[in-house]
Amino acid sequence: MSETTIQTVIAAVKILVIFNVLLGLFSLMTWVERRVLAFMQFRLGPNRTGPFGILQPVADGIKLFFKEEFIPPGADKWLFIAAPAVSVITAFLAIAVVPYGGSVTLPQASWLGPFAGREVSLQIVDLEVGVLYIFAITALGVYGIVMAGWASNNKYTLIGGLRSSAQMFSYELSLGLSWVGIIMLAGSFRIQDIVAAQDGGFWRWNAFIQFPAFLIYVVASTAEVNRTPFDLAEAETELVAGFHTEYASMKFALLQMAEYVNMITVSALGTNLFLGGWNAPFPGVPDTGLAGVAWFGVKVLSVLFFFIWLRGTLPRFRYDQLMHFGWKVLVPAAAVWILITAGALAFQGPRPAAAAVGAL
Amino acid sequence: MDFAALLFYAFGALALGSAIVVISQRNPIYSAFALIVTLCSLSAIYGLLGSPFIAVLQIVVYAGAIMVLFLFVLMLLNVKREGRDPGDGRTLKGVALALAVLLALQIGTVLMRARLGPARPLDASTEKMARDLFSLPYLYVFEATSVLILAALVGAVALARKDS
Amino acid sequence: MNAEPTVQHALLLSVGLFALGALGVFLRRNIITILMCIELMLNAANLAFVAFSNHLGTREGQILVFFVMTVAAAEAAVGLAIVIALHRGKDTLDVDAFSVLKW
Amino acid sequence: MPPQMPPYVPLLILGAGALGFAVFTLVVSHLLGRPRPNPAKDAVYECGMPAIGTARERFPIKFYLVCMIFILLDVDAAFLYPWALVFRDLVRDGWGTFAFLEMTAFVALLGGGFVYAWKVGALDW
Repeated sequence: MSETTIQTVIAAVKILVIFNVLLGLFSLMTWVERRVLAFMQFRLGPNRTGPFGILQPVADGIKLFFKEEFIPPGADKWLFIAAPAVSVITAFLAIAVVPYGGSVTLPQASWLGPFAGREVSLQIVDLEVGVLYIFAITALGVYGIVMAGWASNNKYTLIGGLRSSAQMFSYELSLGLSWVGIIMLAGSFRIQDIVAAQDGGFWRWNAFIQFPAFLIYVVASTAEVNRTPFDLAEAETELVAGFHTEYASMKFALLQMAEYVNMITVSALGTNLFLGGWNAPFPGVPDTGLAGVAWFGVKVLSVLFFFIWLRGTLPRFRYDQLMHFGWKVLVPAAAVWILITAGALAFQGPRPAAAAVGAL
Repeated sequence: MDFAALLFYAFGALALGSAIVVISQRNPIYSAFALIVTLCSLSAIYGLLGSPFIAVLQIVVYAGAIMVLFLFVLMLLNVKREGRDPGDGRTLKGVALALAVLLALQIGTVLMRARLGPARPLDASTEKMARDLFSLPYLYVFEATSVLILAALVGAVALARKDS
Repeated sequence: MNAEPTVQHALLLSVGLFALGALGVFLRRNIITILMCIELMLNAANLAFVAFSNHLGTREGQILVFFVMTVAAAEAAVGLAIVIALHRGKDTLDVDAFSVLKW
Repeated sequence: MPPQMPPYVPLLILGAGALGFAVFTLVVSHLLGRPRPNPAKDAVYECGMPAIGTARERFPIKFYLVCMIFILLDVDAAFLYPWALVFRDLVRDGWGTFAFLEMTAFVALLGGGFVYAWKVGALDW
């Protein structure tokens, strides 16, 4: 087998695994979310299908596949069908540069053939432009929502889509700006390098060194993926279900899937950028290879749980409050923080600067 | 032909095809979506030409920001399909087509006859680009850009929000 | 002819896009579509910049693309603001309707 | 270290996979679901009220203003990224103060525009 073929096969296998992990995590999340919310609200949640209701996502999936399709009158048919596809494709594309571990070395086993003993990096592709690629792809994610909202020919979806897209790019700006300090400290766009810069104990994680940026990231990413308290686009009390009101069957499922995959992406990205990625919280604890993947998984799942917890706890913002908060608090704060970080780096040299910034 | 070349031609064809859709559609919303496809395939071409940073910027600035603004305005003003052309439309279209072909031939001839010499290797990595951009020769242009954006910001806000 | 994409092929693509953009400006009567065609022409110019810079081994062309994009963003923001202002006055977007500077 | 595969190959595989998945799902659900339309079901869902007119309505200019401010600041972010990338190198080479002041001036000018938009109420909802 030629070198190119081998690498292509490795890439394809990695993509297949990630794809299935994402799908599995998505269906698991729909169940976990309902159970956890129910627990927080003294209800039971889905508990009939299988033990503890764990087969609920499967049942939902089968049901949605067999549901009839529906295209509202006066809708723009092609855009209406394309919208879920665009959403889900951009959601899956964004995960490409997010690493989930350092690298593993395949065992020297004979059944692996030419793959034996090879070092495989645990990332689909390590682009030179790393985080910027994610910034670009999330920017494209707005189109799915605009298309869905506009094509449905329904006033609620139109308003939901507009609100959602306006919210997305308002917070996208602060989201993007919150990374700048980290890029400065790491001197690289590659997420691998950013994670490597946080090696050596939890006090070196960017969540502490860049604490204000971390807060901005948490708020902005929650808004970016339309989660409570920022789920204004689908405020049931005002807008039915926002931009996906008119969607049924698998088209609805695809839109829903795109939202959850985006949530998983921002959790994984936040883990990498701020929570040290696959680094163990204390030096000396093993975190190479599969152990790193385990650390990474624990962190991502905790962040996902945090999202559900938020939903069970906080009330929804009002739309004007949301826009005010995004533009008048987050954006200026992010800009000022960038200049503070830069000033600290410029006038004290890199090492003490990180400490000084951390002390702030 | 290697794979990169194949991709280059595929994305080139996609860019041209969607550009034709942009100009032939009467419904401006479809034009806008077709233009987004053109911009994304151009971004892929930049990536293939070895300029990843330009490729990403193309998506961030053009496809992710400017085109959203176009779509918003189209929806804001509730733009309808263009009506049919008045009687002499066909002649005008012929003239327009002829002029465009003439333009293409002209520019094409000039570009093709440029004496380029052999290709020289280029390191267009993001770091090198950034070092160039933030060096002394571009200082003036860089600061002038911020004045341009400032002017655009003030101008556009003033124009758009009159009696709103 | 060489099957590899050379600078000539990128330039031909750029010429094609530029001519299509120009044709769109001639043909379409909706101001917003015309603005989009202008964006198309700017993009064609960008492609030529990148192709030349790639071939000549200098980065100046690519840095210029940076500034062209900035100008395009400013142009779109102001241009569309003007379109909105025009639409307020005449309630149409047909270019033929706007033949006077002041009304 | 063997020669690296060009980065667009995995991206292409991923994109093709995502596209295939979306198309497959849409087609299969189209084939499986049996539509049983009736007039009430086909109507646009607006909380049970009969829909008045279409949704091809105009909407407030605020969305445009916010979007416009976003694209101009987005360009600003596009300049901040490469600056952040090389900032430490610049500091190491002794250009730290220069780079810092250069970007401070840039951000301050844009900040002026931002403050203008704020003061005239473009950011008020």
